[in-house]
Amino acid sequence: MLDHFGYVVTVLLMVAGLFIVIARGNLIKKLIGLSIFQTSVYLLYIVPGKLIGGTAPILSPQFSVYSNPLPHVLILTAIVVGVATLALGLALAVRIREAYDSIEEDEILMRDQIANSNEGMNA
Amino acid sequence: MKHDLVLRVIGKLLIPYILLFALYVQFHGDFGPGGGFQAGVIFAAGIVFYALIFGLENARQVMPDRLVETMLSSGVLIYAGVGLAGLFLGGNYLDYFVLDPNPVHGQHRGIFWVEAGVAITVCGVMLKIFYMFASRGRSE
Amino acid sequence: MSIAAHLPALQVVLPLISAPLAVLLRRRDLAFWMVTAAAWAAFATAIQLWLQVGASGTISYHIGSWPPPWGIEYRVDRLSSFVLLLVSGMAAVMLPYARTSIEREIPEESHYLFYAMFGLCLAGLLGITITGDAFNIFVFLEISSLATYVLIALGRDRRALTAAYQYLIMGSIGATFIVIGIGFLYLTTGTLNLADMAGRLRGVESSRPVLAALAFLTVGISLKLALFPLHQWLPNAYTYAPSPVTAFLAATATKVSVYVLIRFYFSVFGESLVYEHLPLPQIMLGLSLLAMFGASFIAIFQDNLKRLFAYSSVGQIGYISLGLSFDSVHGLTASIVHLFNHGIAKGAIFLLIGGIAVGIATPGAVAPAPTFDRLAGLAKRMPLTCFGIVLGGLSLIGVPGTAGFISKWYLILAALEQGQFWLVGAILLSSLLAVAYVWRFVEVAYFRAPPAGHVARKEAPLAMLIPAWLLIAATIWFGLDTSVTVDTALDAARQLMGKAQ
Amino acid sequence: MSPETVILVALALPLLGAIGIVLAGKSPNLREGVTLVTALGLFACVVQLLDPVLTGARPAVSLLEPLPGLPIAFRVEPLGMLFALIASGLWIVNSIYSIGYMRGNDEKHQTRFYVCFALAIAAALAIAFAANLLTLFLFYEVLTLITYPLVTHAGTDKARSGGRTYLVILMGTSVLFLLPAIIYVWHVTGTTDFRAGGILPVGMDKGAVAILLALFMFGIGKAALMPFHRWLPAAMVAPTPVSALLHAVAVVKAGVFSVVKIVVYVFGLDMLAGVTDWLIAIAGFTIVAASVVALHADNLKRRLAYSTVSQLSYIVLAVAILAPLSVIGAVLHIAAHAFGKITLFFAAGSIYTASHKTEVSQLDGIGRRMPWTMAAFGIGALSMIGLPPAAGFVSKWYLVSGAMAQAQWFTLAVVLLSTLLNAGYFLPVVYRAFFRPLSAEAQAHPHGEAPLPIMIALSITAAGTLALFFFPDVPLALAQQLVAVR
Amino acid sequence: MQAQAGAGRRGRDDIEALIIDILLVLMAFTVLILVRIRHLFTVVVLSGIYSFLMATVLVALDAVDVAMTEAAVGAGVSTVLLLGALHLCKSEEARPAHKPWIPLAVSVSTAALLIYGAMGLPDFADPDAPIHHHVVPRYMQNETDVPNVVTAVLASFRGYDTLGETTVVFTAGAGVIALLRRRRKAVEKADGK
Repeated sequence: MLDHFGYVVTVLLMVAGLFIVIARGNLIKKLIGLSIFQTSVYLLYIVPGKLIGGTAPILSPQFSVYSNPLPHVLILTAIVVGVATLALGLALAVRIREAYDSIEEDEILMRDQIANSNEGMNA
Repeated sequence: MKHDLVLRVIGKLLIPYILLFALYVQFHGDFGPGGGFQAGVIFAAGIVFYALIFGLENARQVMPDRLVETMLSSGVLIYAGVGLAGLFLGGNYLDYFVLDPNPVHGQHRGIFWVEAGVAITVCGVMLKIFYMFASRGRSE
Repeated sequence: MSIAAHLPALQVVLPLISAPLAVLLRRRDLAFWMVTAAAWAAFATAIQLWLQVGASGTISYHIGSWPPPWGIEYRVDRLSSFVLLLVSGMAAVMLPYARTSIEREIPEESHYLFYAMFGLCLAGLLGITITGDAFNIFVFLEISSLATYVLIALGRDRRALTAAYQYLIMGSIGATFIVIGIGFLYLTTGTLNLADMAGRLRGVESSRPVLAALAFLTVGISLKLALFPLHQWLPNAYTYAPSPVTAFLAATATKVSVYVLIRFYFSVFGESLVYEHLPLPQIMLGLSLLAMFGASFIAIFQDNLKRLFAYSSVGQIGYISLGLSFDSVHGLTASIVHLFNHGIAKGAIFLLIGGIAVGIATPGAVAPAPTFDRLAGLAKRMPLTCFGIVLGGLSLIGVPGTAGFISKWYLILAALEQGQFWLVGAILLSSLLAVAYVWRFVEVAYFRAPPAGHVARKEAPLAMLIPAWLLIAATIWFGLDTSVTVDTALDAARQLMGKAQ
Repeated sequence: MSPETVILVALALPLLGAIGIVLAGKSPNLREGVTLVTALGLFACVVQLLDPVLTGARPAVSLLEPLPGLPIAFRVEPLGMLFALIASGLWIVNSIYSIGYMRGNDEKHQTRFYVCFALAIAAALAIAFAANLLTLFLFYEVLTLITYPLVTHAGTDKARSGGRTYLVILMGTSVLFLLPAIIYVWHVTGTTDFRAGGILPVGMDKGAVAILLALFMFGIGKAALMPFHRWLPAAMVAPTPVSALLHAVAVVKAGVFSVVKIVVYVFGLDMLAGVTDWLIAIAGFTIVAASVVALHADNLKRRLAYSTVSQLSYIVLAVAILAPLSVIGAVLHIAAHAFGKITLFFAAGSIYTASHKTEVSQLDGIGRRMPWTMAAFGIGALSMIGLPPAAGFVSKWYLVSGAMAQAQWFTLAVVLLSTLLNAGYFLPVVYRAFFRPLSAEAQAHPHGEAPLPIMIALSITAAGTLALFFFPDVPLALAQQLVAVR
Repeated sequence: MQAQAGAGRRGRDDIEALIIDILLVLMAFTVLILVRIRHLFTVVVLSGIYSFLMATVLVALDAVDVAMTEAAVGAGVSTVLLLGALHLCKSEEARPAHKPWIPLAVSVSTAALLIYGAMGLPDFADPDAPIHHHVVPRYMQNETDVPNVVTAVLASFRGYDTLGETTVVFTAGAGVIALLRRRRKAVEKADGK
């Protein structure tokens, strides 16, 4: 079968996530893109660890083939990092929304420019 | 949602089981899927569920902010402390073999405490974050 | 238990524990003393480790007593001990400064969190430096990054929030790239231990996943170290973060990223892979030159002093990456020495700028941005601060007698070795750009009349001046006595390139 | 004290003096007292070194070694000895003069002025005693930076822009040309020490030698070789004592001193045979072109500045001829020009202090009101033109002898032409001062001579200019030692 | 008899692979829709669905621990957090102001690089891949007497990573407190204006 099909879809997911992060101006949508980007990396690690016919790496006399546990451990950590980043990002987005009354990057930039030019005039 | 009787009844029935399940996940982690992190999240989810049904203030009485903030840091301290215990008992950092005269028991003991630390911090953090967001409110 | 054998673990664990303790105690003063004591202990540990490594070679420490590659290994060699020295030393000097400085910048009820975050950032940076495990690098990178985002967002200007958010996005993309790179390496070698990985890579050199890993790691780490076109997060982050944060980041964060890059290039991929199979050195040379000229040029036209020196940092990073592009012992030495020297000088400058922010503020009000029109004639009121900035600036220029000269010397040496005379010219020409931006400050501060109706200003508090001047003194010291810096860097470079004597 | 200790004391003394000046900043009398005492002490130190050097000793000290094989070290040899003597000796006179000038003109920031002055002298001495290129370069840069506040002393826009030119040219040339040259020397030879006979390997490629020489000559921007001379007139925005000591003695002499030192101790005269023609041409061009500009300059200080540009190139030219006699001439000219030009600047400052006149065209008849000043000016002018009984004659004599020995007809032509031009722009000043009637406007503003300290200083240097003609023994002995050690 | 068992087994294996592929395709669709949609509430719901699909795939890939965590975190915590944040912000994304050519170029070149690298990786479920042979066998020897190898590696062999991970969580928690703590005065609003 398609030996690398898993990889191709993984790549598609990753790139879609990355695209949302860079291309979208909405702070929350960016974060969702970021988390999709991060999540899809899980597949990159886990898919190769799978052995067809194997089972989850919980040792038991009934089974002899287990999927690789190491990627699982790593990805557990990565998931935690992902959610930690998301939480902080959202907290920042909320604060930005309060300070600028917007979560659109373009509007925020515009408001900063106005503030900058005012600063220049006062000086 | 506060006044939805059905939800309240179901919640009352369900929440203890959620918390129990969290404990199961915590202590069964050696033998099946699960462990401190999942347990912490599930436990926090139980409280969040409670907060959604019975209101944030009620939840805050069950799990007061002080307690939550203490959990936040004590989990990490327990974990790091297990590591230091390894040092004091003559091993390397995070060495569980020296925690018990029988090295394999030492591993069990180490893993138990470490998982406990993870669960406490994770539960504390999840709850704290939820509280922070929930109590922020829309400020216009 | 003998402490000496466990120093590598304590190096990271002490600051790491100090942070939750600070949060647990919730008292501002206790938190301060907790984190500061941890930082000082970390500095003492780093000195001890540096001496040990210098005397008896690389130290390997097995965490959990699991031997590598099964467990996580801490590995201290000449290079990592040097970077540990820089990072912990900076924290040790800057924390006392921060105590006075943040009183004016951060609401009091958040102080304990500030210290906790500072401790975490420190622990993260130290962890990245000391570990010998690829995935562990990522974990500690995230600890330091998350702490950094929060620290930046604590700045008083609302633009600090957007700066932190932007850094969070770019930093996370970078970190994810790094994870992808590590993933490729792991999938081809089956191990996560850096040394083991290097050994197993010798068999599969230049296979496609390895090259992809190299590319992803390079891009990811370059995002973190603000290599020229990927530097966009840096100027705003440095400008709007609280002053001690700016100083600490400028002195350590990008430097540790450089360290990671060097570590991967020389200790994992090996120079033959990095430098022979890909046009990487050429690309890096081009980007470095762009940074040296482009960013320094932009710096000249900045009106905010903090932003000016932020762009200068981007330019100076160009020198560091330029050294890497040479693939020679002297080039690498230049990079290592410059990351140290520039860290000290830039840290000192940002500390002093923090002092200016205090000095030009009306008492009780929020400090205004240190823009040039507010700095006119400042030297009269704040002579020590201004003179310190000038001395630090001389080091950025690379005037002999300052630390900056030493690194440029080795950079030029490396260019000469390869017969690239035009590059010598380029390096020197770019330092003239540094003259230009440093001199803008000199002219304004020393030779322009103070604005009419200006508020009464006086010198920054001693608690802020002393740490800053310690670093300025170090900048001069390391320009005159290089037995610590150059010897270590040369040794480290030889060790990395397998040309140990 | 052993000569080694004396070196360290001589280097440290101005620094201590600077600290003392800062501490005494509140009380002007005490502050100037500190300056004078420091200057006298320094000169005493330097004089102590003269005897050992004349008897062949070369005391040396090494401070630090920032880069392996590249220490910061000092070593006193004849050329440096002479430069140190001139710089420290004239500092005393200049300090006296400064007191009169700075007070007479109510200048601001006087403490800063005296501090920078002391530090500048320290840097000049360090340059004089430098034992290798790195040390020389280090203090060369220090000298640039420390004199910058002096140049921009007035703080006006004009002063700032002059200061910018000053800094850009001096820093630019030194970083872009001098530093690469030093690095290249180190790259080739593995050392930057000054050694008699040169350090470059025998048989080095002539092209490389020529390029290296060019880098050095243009890199030493303080020698004001065209086209990098613009900083010198720009620096004239500084108060006159600064122009006098720094831009007639310390800074520009640090430049030509470095030129001579590098030619003699890095290249060696033999090494350069056949590669200096272009340098002779450029130096010759600079001499003539600068003189022509000076001829048209109405501002007195500007005229003096271009005269300096021209005179500095005499020294470069003399060295470029590579004849031992002309090198002696170059060394003597360092001394002669120092005394002559400082006298001229003193006179210009004296005129400004007394009458606030800055242009040559305003000077009609002023010699009757300020006879001493203008007499001193006349002596300085004689020295510049190279007429007896002034010091400039001696140095030019050696220069011309050297050129004759090498059959350098071009040089002779240049010297002749420039002598005429020098006469052309100096004598009219003297003529106006003594033989033209006072203008109506000047008559309306009566004034006498400048304050006493100015007059004392002026007289000392004018007398020195004459004395060097009659008793050139010490500089001559040093110069001969320099050439003899080949 | 044996051949039959083998055939049956292979059939089961193929089905296993097929399920995984179908789930992956579903995920791809979800994400593609997600890119287009601008109503943020829908986007959040879709990202929750995405996480559930991910968790299912992970179960199929035998990563039960990871699946459980992803279900709890990705579909649970993240969604709650996003909804909470959305509650505090606007829920409609603005129309992009300019064509996203540069992001597209960056994404495409990243994709190319990823594909380039991934094509050189060992085949899917290749038992000879280095990751199955170098470090893992020792983990399987059950030195810690903990049957769930993931737990054993997580908490013991690589326990230090997990300490780091816990610290990351702690950092996020403390960071959110620092960011969202109510200030006594609203300072930052006054500043920029």
